[in-house]
Amino acid sequence: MDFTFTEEQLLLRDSTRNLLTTEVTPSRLRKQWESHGIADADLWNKMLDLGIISSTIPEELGGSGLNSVDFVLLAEECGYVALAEPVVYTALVVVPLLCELEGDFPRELLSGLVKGDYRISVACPFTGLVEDADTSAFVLKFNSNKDLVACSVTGAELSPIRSIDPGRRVFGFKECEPGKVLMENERFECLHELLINLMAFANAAQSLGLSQRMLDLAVSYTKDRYQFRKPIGSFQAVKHLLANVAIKLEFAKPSVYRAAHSLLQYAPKRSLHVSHAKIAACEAASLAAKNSLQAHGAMGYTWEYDLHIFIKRSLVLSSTGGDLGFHKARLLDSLFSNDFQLGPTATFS
Amino acid sequence: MDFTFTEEQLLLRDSTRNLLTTEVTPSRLRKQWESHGIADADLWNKMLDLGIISSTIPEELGGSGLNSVDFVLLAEECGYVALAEPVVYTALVVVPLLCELEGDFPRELLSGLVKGDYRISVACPFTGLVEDADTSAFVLKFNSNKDLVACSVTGAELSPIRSIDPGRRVFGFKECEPGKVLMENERFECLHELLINLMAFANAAQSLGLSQRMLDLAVSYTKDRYQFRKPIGSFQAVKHLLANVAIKLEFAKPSVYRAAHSLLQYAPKRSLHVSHAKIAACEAASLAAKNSLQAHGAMGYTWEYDLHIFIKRSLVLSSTGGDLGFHKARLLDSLFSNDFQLGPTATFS
Amino acid sequence: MDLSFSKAELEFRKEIRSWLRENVPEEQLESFDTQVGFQQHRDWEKTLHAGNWGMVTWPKEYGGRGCSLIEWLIFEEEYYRAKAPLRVNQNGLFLLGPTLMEFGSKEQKERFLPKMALGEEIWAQGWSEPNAGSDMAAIRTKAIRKGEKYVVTGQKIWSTRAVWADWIFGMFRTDPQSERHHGLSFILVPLHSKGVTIRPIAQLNGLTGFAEVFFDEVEVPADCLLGEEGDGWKVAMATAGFERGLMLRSPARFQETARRLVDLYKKNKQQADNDPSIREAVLRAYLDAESYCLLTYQTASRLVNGGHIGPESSTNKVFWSELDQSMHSTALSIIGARADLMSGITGTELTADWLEGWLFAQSGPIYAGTNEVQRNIISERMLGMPR
Amino acid sequence: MDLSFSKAELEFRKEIRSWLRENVPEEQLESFDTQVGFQQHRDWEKTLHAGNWGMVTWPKEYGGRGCSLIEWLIFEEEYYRAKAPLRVNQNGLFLLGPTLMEFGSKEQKERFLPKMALGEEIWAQGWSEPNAGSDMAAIRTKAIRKGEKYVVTGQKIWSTRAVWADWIFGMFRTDPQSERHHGLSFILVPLHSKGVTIRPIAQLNGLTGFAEVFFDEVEVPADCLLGEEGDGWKVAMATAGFERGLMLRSPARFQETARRLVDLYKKNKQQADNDPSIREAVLRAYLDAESYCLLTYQTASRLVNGGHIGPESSTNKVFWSELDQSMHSTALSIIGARADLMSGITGTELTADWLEGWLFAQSGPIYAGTNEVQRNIISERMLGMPR
Repeated sequence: MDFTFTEEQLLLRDSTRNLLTTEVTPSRLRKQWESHGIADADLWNKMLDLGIISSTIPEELGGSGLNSVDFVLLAEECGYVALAEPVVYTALVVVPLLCELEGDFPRELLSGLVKGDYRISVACPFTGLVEDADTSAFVLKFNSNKDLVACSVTGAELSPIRSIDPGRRVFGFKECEPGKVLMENERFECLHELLINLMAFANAAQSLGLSQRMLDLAVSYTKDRYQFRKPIGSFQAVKHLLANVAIKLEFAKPSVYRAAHSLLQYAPKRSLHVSHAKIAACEAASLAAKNSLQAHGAMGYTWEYDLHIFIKRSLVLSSTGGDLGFHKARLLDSLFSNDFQLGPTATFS
Repeated sequence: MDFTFTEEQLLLRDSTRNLLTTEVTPSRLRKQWESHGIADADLWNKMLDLGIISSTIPEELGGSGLNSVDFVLLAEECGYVALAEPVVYTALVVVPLLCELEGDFPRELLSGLVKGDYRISVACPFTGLVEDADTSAFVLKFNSNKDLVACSVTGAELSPIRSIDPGRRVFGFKECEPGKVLMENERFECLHELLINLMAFANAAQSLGLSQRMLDLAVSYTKDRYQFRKPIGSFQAVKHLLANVAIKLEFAKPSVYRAAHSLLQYAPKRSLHVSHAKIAACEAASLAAKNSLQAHGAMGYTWEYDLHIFIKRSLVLSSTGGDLGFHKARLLDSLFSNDFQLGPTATFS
Repeated sequence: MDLSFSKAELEFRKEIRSWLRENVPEEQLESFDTQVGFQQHRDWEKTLHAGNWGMVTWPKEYGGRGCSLIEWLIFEEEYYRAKAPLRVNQNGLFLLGPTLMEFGSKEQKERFLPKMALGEEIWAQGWSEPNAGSDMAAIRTKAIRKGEKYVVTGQKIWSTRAVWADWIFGMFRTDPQSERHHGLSFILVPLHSKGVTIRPIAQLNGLTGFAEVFFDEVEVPADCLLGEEGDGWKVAMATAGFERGLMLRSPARFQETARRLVDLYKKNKQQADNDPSIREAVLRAYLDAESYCLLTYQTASRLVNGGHIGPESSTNKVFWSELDQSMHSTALSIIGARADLMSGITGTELTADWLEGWLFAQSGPIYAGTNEVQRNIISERMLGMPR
Repeated sequence: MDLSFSKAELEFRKEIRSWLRENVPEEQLESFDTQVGFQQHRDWEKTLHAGNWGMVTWPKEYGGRGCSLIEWLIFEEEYYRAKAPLRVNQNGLFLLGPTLMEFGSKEQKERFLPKMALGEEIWAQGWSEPNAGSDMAAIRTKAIRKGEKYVVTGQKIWSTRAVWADWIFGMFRTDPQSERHHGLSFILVPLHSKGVTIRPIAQLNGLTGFAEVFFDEVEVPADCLLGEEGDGWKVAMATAGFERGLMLRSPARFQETARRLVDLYKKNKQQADNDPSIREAVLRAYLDAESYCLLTYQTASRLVNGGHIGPESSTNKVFWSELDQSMHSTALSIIGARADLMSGITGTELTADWLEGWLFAQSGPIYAGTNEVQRNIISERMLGMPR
């Protein structure tokens, strides 16, 4: 039993943090917003050159072979900067899904990703919407026959959907031809569950970083903002608003790390662990959003101050990858089933 | 539309408050506890002499003819002092129930009450338990045939039940003979609903007073208790604990007063209004208990300090008269039915 | 206690209901935080005034109907029921209006109130300054008396409606030596004066609902002083009381939201019941909106019977703002997977109004005195706890 | 990261499980806040010690097994799973023990630790004084050095276990001129000394779980000073950290409560589902107890790898105490109409344990530093907010 990250994993986290906080600044995000829906290709290419995009692709295909435990800390950092480019979904959803499949075409797709030939997106199993469809060559989705297929974006009908988060680039997607079957429907249940788990996990990890960012902004603002001749951060009411966020976040983290481990190990309870992680991390982010905004007062409510970038992103991460109702229902089904083990010795069994 | 009490009603409230706070002190309650289950007959007789017991009995039968709106403020005051004698149940449950019935026997029972010949209790429609059965001559209950009957206590089997509140004197009750039928079962639905409404309303009204008492204790304690060289009541965290109680209590009150009015008027939505009142008032008391205790710190956790008298009573009032689940379910049934009117113009319609 | 409406009250309800049925525009107006929408809303105020519904509780001589507070609540219920437009002049009608009634001279009332009721002059508020938000006594913007004028220099911020309004009211430091609550005066300033610069501030929804207002030696006629010079704090506290209090946040607004929430839940029941917190939250929304209505009627009755509004206006502020937040959060939970979407997906309901409402609800616990400040007021003034 | 147990860890689990199966008394002991129960629990400590399970993480020379923190967590899981008795000597084992290990001299360790592990000397804590509860620096009880003794005069309060314990530890003012955090020393006092008067204090459940302890010129040998004279604050802070931290509040305790709660819900599902808040609350109890377990294993792993415990012990304190309150409130909601009953009604389950637990849970946010103080610590030391 060892619930810590390795020195190496932490070092990689630190270097990624340095890179991201330098490159992915709020002003860069705002520029992308103003581009009216055009993706930040420079940023993507930079991440590609640095090997972050391909980091979870197996080494034999040219990637770095990071697993979900290695990558979870990087996903957290991507959340911290509210990275809009689909780096986390590529590394934590598209790649592991393709790695699950046999045959040449999936390997081909992975190689193309490594080389930067194209990007690949997935269709949300709940809404059918596709993130960043316009910059992708292929969209992975389940067709009406429940086969997993790779549809070409060329010729497909893309209808842009507007999110409250201007950084979210999402589309209705209607393919013009059937798409190439990656896996027949006999593995549908399993792959469908996997896809949801991967999306939910990716969102949970990013939500941790987002929460930390909103907390950091509020702590820093309330140190410098004076009212009644004192920094407002010295008032107990403000302190306790933020202490509550810190508590919620502290206790959300290990549930996300456990989910990373369970996904890696194909643990029997992995879906439950992912649902736990999604709920805990998204609720932490939601409290961070609410309380940080309250601690900021009117300043937090302005467009020019950066807090809302993170608030809006947290709403996106909560609603996608299975909403809280989906994940609660999944947990409740197990929790109240007759053979479910719980209590003092059941956590790691 | 006039949502205020009359001058007269307020004066009666004030004089009752003076009486109760003088007579029903915590040390008197503690003495009763130490009597190991013997009721405080002196107190009952005093209330009888003052006409409080018979206050809701019609004037033609020798009472004062107060209605539920007149009496609600008095019930609040009884809650404020955690009066253990069954004054409120007599005035707000037994009497209105008997007044609802035709025939000579109910009138006879009411006359006996006025004269102080005996006391009458009711069996709880949820648990079958009877408050203060040992001091009563009759117990009103629904028999297995759903008739409302008055059972003589003489010869009945009473099994004392222990509550966390040592002031609650409650018994399992098994009559030795069938009891006199007061009303045949064709009016069961209606009387059963009435009985529950009366009990719930009585508890709601007392819970308001209890909440105020717990709040008052905490305010007063935190003014005088110094920590870090300041009265602890000057710390925002403590202030806000109690401000939250004040808010909850302020908003619970009018729901209880409306319930009083709706019961008096046989308003079509009276059961819903009672449920609303029960939930709001008991939740206010529950928050008052929790936050007052927290504001007191260890002192509040001692037996010798009086706060726990009120905390325990609030638990009794919440669990009896229909628990929160019962009242929520009743509201939900209506709220989600197709013809339920709600929105800006529906409150008083 | 009589919780039924009198014949006259029922008549009044009938009258406003039928007027609204005929006059409320069928299409929703643009947001009044846009230039076009602002003008549309100003026109709507004129329409209201034409029907003599501009401000029903005001005395007849100032463009009102002399209605009681109970009638005001009825008016508001019908107004929300009819989905009539928001009041672009709420700063004037609900805040400055009552303050003028209490502190204004006869000339001031005649000068300002009718044009306010008519929608001809729309008011911005100037409560905050960069370093005086929750702490209003830290105000620094000066208004120095020079003959028959005040010369105003400084800066206000978070001024709602200031982008397109005609006038602004607020506290200014008329005694430059003074500190904190002293030496402040309540002054009305025309926004079209020379020396006024307005910098719109975009809110979370991207619209410029408030502004920063800079005053560079702006000359204001001395008769724009409301109350006595140096009495600004007293006047402002009365205004702030109105803001938190009865008039501005009609229960009808929250009851309408609760009704829509119940509706949303019923339409999406199957999906919503996945999350076991939702059913409870919907019930609570209904009960709390109802409680808010009940307490408001109780307070209105008390005032009609000669009572005064006290620190309980702070309990109102906390209650409605948290209720509003929680109802909108619940709605987003029901909407679930589409909660962040502003445009609809084919075959699903458009839910952008809940999302917009959610954003707006986040401002509730902040404006008009943060809820932290309100809780201080409740504990100190209502409960008598030490400062 | 490896979240499976090693072979050695699994062996250890098997060993303690089988020992407990054979040794845990079948009948529940009386509360250790009664005289009879206290003795029963003291005997149980001796039984544990006889099996060499007195304090598994302590070094072998002091009566322990030298187990790792992970093994400690396994021990606790099995202990709660087996419904073994509460530890009457927790003040000694979990608070003073680690402090002695860190600050005690060799002689002190040898003198005190083995008797503690053996249950021969049961410890009370003496943290609070009438005017020094949350504000420990306000301590006034004096311990004046006179030759080879300290003379102790003053009063402690809320001393858990003090009614029947053998020793008490706490901070005393050794420099009578000093103020606040300075001039305090950490001293161990035998409760059977001349001049000690113990006034038991009854708690909400009527039992005397704590006491007021009066010291009237009590003479204490100078070698009962722990750490240096004047270093009391430093020593106490370390102890308080243990208290809030890892050792004292095993996740197993809350996971066992969560398990019982799920069970209670399943047995009473139909009635419980009347209240739509319950299902959500039960799910949350499970998730939060699980999260508490995960964070504890994470912290234990970090400590095993050489890390230190920091202000996150305050996050633990707030989390477990609020979780405990909320689980017990949920249980009472499920029990509903019988929630206040201590004795059973024929044909229904006896639920007094939930009620007792609910009362006890109310003390969680108060003792070991109120949750208000913990939130101050979190915001100041973990987040770096200004004092």
